[in-house]
Amino acid sequence: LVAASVLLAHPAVAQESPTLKKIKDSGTIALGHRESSIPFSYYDDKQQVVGYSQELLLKIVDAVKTELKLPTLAVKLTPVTSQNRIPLVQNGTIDIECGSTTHNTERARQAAFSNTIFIIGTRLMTKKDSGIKDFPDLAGKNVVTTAGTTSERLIRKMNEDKKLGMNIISAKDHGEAFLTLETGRAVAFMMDDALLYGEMAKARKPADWTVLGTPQSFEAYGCMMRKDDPGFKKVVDAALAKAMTSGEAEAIYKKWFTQPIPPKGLNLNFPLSEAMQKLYKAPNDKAFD
Amino acid sequence: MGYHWNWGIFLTPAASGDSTYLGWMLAGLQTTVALSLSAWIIALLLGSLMGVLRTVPGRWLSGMASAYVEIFRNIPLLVQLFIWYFVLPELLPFGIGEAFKQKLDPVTQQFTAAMVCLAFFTSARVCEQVRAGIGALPPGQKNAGLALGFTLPQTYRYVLLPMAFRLVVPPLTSEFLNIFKNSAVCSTIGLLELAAQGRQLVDYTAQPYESFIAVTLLYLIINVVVMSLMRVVEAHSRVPGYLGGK
Amino acid sequence: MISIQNVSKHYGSFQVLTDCCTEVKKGEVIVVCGPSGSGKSTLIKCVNGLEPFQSGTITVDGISVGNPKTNLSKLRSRVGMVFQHFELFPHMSITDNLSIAQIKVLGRSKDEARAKGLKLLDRVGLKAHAEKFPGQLSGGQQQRVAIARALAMDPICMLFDEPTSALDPEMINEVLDVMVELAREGMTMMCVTHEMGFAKKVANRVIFMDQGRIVEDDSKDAFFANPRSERAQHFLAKILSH
Amino acid sequence: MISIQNVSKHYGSFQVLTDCCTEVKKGEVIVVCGPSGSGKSTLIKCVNGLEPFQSGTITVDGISVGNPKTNLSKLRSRVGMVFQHFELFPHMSITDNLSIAQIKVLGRSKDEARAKGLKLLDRVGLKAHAEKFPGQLSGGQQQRVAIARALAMDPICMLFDEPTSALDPEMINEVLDVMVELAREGMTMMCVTHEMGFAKKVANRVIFMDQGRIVEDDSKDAFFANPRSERAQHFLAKILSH
Amino acid sequence: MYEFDWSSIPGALPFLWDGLKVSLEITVTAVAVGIVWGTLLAMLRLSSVRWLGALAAAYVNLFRSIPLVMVLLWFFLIVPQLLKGALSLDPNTDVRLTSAMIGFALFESAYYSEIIRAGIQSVPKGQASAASALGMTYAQAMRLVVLPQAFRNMVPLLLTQAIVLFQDTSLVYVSALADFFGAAYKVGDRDGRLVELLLFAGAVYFVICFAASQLVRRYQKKLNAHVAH
Ligand SMILES: Nc1ncnc2c1ncn2[C@@H]1O[C@H](COP(=O)(O)OP(=O)(O)OP(=O)(O)O)[C@@H](O)[C@H]1O
Ligand SMILES: Nc1ncnc2c1ncn2[C@@H]1O[C@H](COP(=O)(O)OP(=O)(O)OP(=O)(O)O)[C@@H](O)[C@H]1O
Ligand SMILES: [Mg+2]
Ligand SMILES: [Mg+2]
Repeated sequence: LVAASVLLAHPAVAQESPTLKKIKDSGTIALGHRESSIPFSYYDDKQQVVGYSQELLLKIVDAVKTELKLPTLAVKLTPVTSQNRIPLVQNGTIDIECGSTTHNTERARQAAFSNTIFIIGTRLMTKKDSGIKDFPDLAGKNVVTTAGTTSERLIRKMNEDKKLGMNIISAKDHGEAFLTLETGRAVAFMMDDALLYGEMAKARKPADWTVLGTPQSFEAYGCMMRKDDPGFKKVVDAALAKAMTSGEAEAIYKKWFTQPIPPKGLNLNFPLSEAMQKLYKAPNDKAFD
Repeated sequence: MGYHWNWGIFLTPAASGDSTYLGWMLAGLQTTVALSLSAWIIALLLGSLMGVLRTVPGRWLSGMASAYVEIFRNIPLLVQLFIWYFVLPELLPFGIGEAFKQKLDPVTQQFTAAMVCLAFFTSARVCEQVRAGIGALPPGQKNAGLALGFTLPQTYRYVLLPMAFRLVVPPLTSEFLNIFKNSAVCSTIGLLELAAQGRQLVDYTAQPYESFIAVTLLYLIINVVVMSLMRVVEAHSRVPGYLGGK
Repeated sequence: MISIQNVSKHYGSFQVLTDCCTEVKKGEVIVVCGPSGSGKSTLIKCVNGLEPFQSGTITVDGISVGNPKTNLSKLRSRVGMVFQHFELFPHMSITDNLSIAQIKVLGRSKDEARAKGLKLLDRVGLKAHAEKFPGQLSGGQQQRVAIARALAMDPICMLFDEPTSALDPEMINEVLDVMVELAREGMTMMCVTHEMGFAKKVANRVIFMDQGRIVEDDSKDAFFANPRSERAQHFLAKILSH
Repeated sequence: MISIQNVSKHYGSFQVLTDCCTEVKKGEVIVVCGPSGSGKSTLIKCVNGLEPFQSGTITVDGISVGNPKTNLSKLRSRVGMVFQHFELFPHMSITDNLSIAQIKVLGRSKDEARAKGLKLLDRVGLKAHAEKFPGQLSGGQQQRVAIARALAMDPICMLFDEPTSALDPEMINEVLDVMVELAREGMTMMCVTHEMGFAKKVANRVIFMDQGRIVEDDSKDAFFANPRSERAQHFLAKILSH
Repeated sequence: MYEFDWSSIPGALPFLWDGLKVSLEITVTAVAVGIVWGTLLAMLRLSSVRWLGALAAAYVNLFRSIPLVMVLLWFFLIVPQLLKGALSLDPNTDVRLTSAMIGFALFESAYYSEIIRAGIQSVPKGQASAASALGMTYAQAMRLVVLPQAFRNMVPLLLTQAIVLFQDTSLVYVSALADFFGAAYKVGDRDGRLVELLLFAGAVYFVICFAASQLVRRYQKKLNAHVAH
């Protein structure tokens, strides 16, 4: 019976798109998520994957279900790291990854990116009483950032170009970068503002910290899929566009950025930026670099 | 599998602008080697001292040395590293920890913590090897040294240790190799050694396979070099008429 | 020269030596024998302080071994000792084996030590092997080097702990020959050995031990002619038959 | 029973055995002696195929050892062998040491093997130690167990490789006594040993080896009275003096 | 001074327990497979057939010269892809645990084979001769006489290696598999209490590893009392 319904369920799209065909044949969609990218994609205290990106991803799954007429599509979740996410997408372990992956030219060579789901600015977190107001105040100080991020490139370049004489510490991940800041090894932490708000919420004393400074760049987060599968990308993009223009996306945003979130009921208090408002009005898949 | 290979990536200028990606890898290699060698020297000295203490008469000293070994052997390296780098400076009495964190430049801090951590971790293993080496000597050797009028330290210095070290060159060689491999863990506190540079290459260029292959190959090369080096050491320390010597 | 007075020693509750008394005069050769585990090695090691003992006194050349104030290293450097398993230092050439303690303990110069070593090596008939390593010599040769090494320190007396029992039958005699010569030159010697031929030839007195006690301590002739204790008679019968 | 014809063996370019010929008849006791490294152990190990040889033939009870078609395990199970270092299996109790090969090789039942083992243990005077482990026995006792273990296989002949040279002097005789008794009961035996007392007592013939050759192969009396080769004279002189 | 905040731990205990189970599962599998495969490799290396020995030696040396992280990475990312075709694996199977187990097992076999080889060589040659002289075949001599003694001699080394292995399971972070360390790290990272969680993890590791080594030491003492005097 299942086989019959599969055959009947108009196969046109599925045949054009290898990913959709695979999803259809196996009855399963494989999703990649992050484990502690708060509030985009992370485990809550019951080890459920939650977050802003995750909810959008579930919207995409719904769209795929509708597209393939498979109401009982099984979902397989695979946690990924910044190291292995590209190989895992390429080798078919996951069909789509949605976390906090920046869409840039190098990555676009290896994988396809969906419509942008989030736009961040790279800024600074510092102690409220540190006296630092903006990037020029960092001259001669220790600054921490996370290894492998755009922030790292930017701050190193700034240090060279403007001869600021900063000591730049590249921590392995955001958690360690914040620990470096918290233990007084660095006076400021440069990172994507949304993630900075996430780290601030986790702090022992959230009230001690502040996010400030002129954004040094904007970055677009997107979902990552295998290349050369326009059929699948079309379904994904359409699903995201629909969520954004219908106001669903903004509701999700509010839920994760302006209200208490699991596991500890912290509130990021990160207001919707202008860039994001524009994005919700006109969804697109442009990268910033 | 749809992967876009690009071996030329190593020759393209890196994002930091001052070198190529190959340059990054080599810088990482340099850090790995410097870190491992300096940690090895400390581990060898400290481990030998502890190994000797474990064999001396008197419960106190050998008990202390044995506690030392148990602590450093039974906690994963990764955890130890965190403790050295993040926890210890917080626990030190005022002043010292703060001075360490603020007066030293970050790379020195990371390097120092990583070196001390690797050294202590490895010294526990060296200690066990040295103890085993001394234990493997005929018990009469110690008596023979003492009977000639050597003091106990002299007996260790001239009689027991030279032979014990020769006996344990092969296991020490594997510890020496391990220290290079273990140094990969130090990237977790932000030290830019070989594995970290490999990871950074992935982040910046999105070419994971080239990076993994290059890192694997560089470790293999380190391995081959260390093995040949130790083979020379072994050949030089070989005792004629003994232990497969000529 | 050596005086052992009421020496007792135990490991935990196990009594290794019980109330041992004996005396070795200058120039005397004493042979110690007895069944395995009877405490012969322990007794001889007590003499130069290699084994501590719990009660009694041992004096060597007037110096008390058990006294914690005694500089044991210095005392030991004046008492030569030869072991069952030779215990040459395998990582040093024969010359170095002979000179290292002269240099590091007695403070002699390298040349002086070397010359002395070579002289003694010649005396035990091994001058040709000076540059070899212990592992390249036969057991009998190694043991002769070990004797030369002890002699190089100009000892006032020599202790032997079964010097021939780890040797092939052919080599036993080349070592015994050296020992006989040494005895005839007047060296004070205390030898643990089962070579009764040697005892008959050069011993002044024979000590028989059993279960940590000195059971018999008699002149050679009296011992062989007519051991007083039954245990000693048994022992002699056992090792002299076949 | 055992016939050795022109056997030669080398390790690489080093000749260990050269053209060895001899014969052991049923009920004969042969003693093999000679300096260290002369190839005695190698020769005796060739007899039950523990060492391969390159030329010549050895037959035991009419079966050729060198023939690749021979079932060596089966042959070995019929030839008892006793080693210098006893080689009891340290992880098994004495009873298990005695029965394991009976069970696994001869296919005897456990009870049968055990009973046989105990009987032989009694014969070597060690019945009381049946449940101990080898490490808990003295060397002499271990060697007697090793002899019992070999006898438990009902061997047609026995090979001994220096069975007493790792023993304390006191214990040598307890092992030799067992061997003498065995010889007197008519067991065919080939013994490498330096115990000339034993040879004088029970050997039919003595073989003297030097540098891989059988230099002398003579009746006991002829050998001791007047060894023909100079090397054998030297050797006897060396091990019989003192 | 640092202000410790241990409040994250109680709630995370079920997750940490799951992680500990993953660590133990991997350790047990790798030790079991490692000993069997390692014994085989060791026997190959000691065999008189040259090319078999060389093959085994190459295997051992290769695995011993690459950091374990790299081995795990390769086994996670590449080997499953190669096998997928050959074994026609369901693309939906979760290869993380399996690949980690296989990676660890093959890697540890190299180490175990060296330990076992040394163990076999530590049994005096006379023991094998004595077994053959009693008529045992090569296989019987190995199984009944040599290997039991070899394993006894190796117990401490095998255990030490197992402890190292247990600690090394933390490296499965490369496949985002949550072993005990990974679980602790993830909870710490999520709650901003890394230091506390890692100290807790260190304490747990210490207790487990120390207890294991003490147990084996006692067992070994018992054995030694039995075998030697
Ligand atoms: N460290 C020790 N701990 C406990 N007992 C010991 C120790 N050293 C020696 N013994 C015991 O002390 C006793 C005497 O030992 P010793 O070596 O002096 O005997 P021996 O007469 O020299 O025997 P052998 O002829 O075998 O050399 C033995 O029973 C031995 O087991
Ligand atoms: N595996 C081997 N490889 C090379 N040479 C060997 C080997 N085994 C024995 N030999 C040599 O063969 C010669 C004869 O050895 P064998 O053990 O038969 O002598 P032996 O007469 O029994 O001496 P011993 O009285 O010392 O036991 C010796 O020179 C020995 O070094
Ligand atoms: Mg003794
Ligand atoms: Mg021999």
